[in-house]
Amino acid sequence: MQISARRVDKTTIFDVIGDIDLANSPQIRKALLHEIREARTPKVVMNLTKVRYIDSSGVASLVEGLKASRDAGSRFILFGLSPAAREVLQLSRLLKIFEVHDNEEQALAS
Amino acid sequence: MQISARRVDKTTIFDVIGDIDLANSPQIRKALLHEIREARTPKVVMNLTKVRYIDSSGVASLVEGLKASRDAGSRFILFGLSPAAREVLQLSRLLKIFEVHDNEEQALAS
Amino acid sequence: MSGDLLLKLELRSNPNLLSVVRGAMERLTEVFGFSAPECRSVTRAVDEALTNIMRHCYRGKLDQPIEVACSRVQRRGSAVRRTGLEILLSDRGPAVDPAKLRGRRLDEIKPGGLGLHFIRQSMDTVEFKRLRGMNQLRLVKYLQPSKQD
Amino acid sequence: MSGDLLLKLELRSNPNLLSVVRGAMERLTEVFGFSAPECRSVTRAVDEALTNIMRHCYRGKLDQPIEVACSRVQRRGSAVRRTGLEILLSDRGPAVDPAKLRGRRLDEIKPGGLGLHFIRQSMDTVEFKRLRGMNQLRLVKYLQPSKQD
Ligand SMILES: Nc1ncnc2c1ncn2[C@@H]1O[C@H](COP(=O)(O)OP(=O)(O)O)[C@@H](O)[C@H]1O
Ligand SMILES: Nc1ncnc2c1ncn2[C@@H]1O[C@H](COP(=O)(O)OP(=O)(O)O)[C@@H](O)[C@H]1O
Repeated sequence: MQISARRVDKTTIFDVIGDIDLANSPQIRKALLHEIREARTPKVVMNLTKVRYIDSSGVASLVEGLKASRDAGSRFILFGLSPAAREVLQLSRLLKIFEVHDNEEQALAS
Repeated sequence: MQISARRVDKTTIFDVIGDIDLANSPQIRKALLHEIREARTPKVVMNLTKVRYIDSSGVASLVEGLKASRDAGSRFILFGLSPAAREVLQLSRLLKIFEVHDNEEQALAS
Repeated sequence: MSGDLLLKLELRSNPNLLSVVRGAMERLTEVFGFSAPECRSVTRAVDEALTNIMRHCYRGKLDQPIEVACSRVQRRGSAVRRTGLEILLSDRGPAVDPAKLRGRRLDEIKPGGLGLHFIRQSMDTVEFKRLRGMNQLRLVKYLQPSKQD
Repeated sequence: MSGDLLLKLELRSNPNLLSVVRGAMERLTEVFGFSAPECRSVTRAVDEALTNIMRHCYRGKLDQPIEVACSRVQRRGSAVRRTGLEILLSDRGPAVDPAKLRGRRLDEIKPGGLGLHFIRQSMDTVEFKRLRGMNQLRLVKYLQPSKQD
């Protein structure tokens, strides 16, 4: 798994490549919490287009990001969910809790 | 692996989905030889866009198709090679022996 | 229930190997005849079960043994005979306390407590057993009747 | 040469399982640190070696045992220490005649005789051995010096 950050105006976009599982979800969590809590970025977007699989520990990291952004009064957005990523959020009853968009354009315009 | 045939004018296009390996290369071979030897189709095209992997038995089946088409005075064309498929033909020194195109349009126009 | 071993995997409790097992399970479920969503769901169940073993049983130690044995099984007894994929996961960690094997309520928004839900939602059978000093988790998923051979 | 077992696969000599092993090898080689072309090339070598066992050793029988053991090894001796992935393939078929282990010339256009070429082109070490009633094929691929840990 590789994670890298891009800045577009006041938004940080994290591009993630590869599966998110127990081997790397702590790294995702750390990057997210730093951006939301320390950098206090008003809008954080996760580009999941190249993520085929997310396990429960990955979902937990995303939930932590969501909670931190609510606490900080900022926004946390996902886009580009694969079938497996969509399913895992659905099974967790979280698909409607997250702000989810189809692509980067929509995520940025939102 | 799934293989299905389409007819466009005097050309038969085989759409293959999935890896070609020892488990199914006899099926590829049979479909090809039937089309070339029995149906005597003047132009046979293999759509390999959805084939990620081809093993040596798959290469052998393609070589049989090529030889049969030479014997029959017909044409045998491949398109949509994945990196692994391209590599395996290169390693076999067959990449320049086969007629290979990038996409269906070019394969049909050729 | 009669088993016919298809594949056995032996690995260490290193999370880097989770993707390797998923790679094998994705293909095995496909070859077995499951639909694409079923393949993803069985693969997820095995992945989550391994994650639980690594986290809760072996508490993050990276070099402990885990075994994943996949067999074709037949369910008899009922009027219709059904073919299933059985996956036995074994570890040598301390005995699991069955009382602790509970996920959290799904109507809360908080991290964690999801793995067991995913496993139970995916599989037709989920059984924990302690056997000869090993924890054994038995998962079975049956093919849809139309796909029976 | 000291080995550190990463993964062991046990399967039957059924060609339907080739894709399952490829699924595991694709991910294992990636996790190990190989480049994408190297991952494809090592996966191909293992696939072709299994194909040869199924065809030539077990002559198409579908239920015979094969084992694939993957370990991390270190090459010492030379000035630079290099980390490699060792893959040991074992079968219980009749002894392989070393004289027969030859591919065809590559300048002919004819089907067959390619598998051994692919294996030798992919791997740094290719060794056949007869050991305790088993054929053992040992394949090793070393990481590029820049990728050494
Ligand atoms: N293999 C296991 N060994 C020991 N305890 C386990 C195991 N699997 C699950 N558990 C227990 O069940 C609980 C719920 O598991 P799960 O739903 O996967 O969520 P999480 O792992 O995030 O806590 C765990 O917190 C743990 O106490
Ligand atoms: N595992 C094996 N057991 C016995 N013979 C083998 C084995 N692998 C290869 N061989 C021999 O080596 C020859 C060349 O193998 P290969 O290059 O893979 O081409 P092919 O399998 O198409 O003949 C085979 O024809 C066979 O005689």
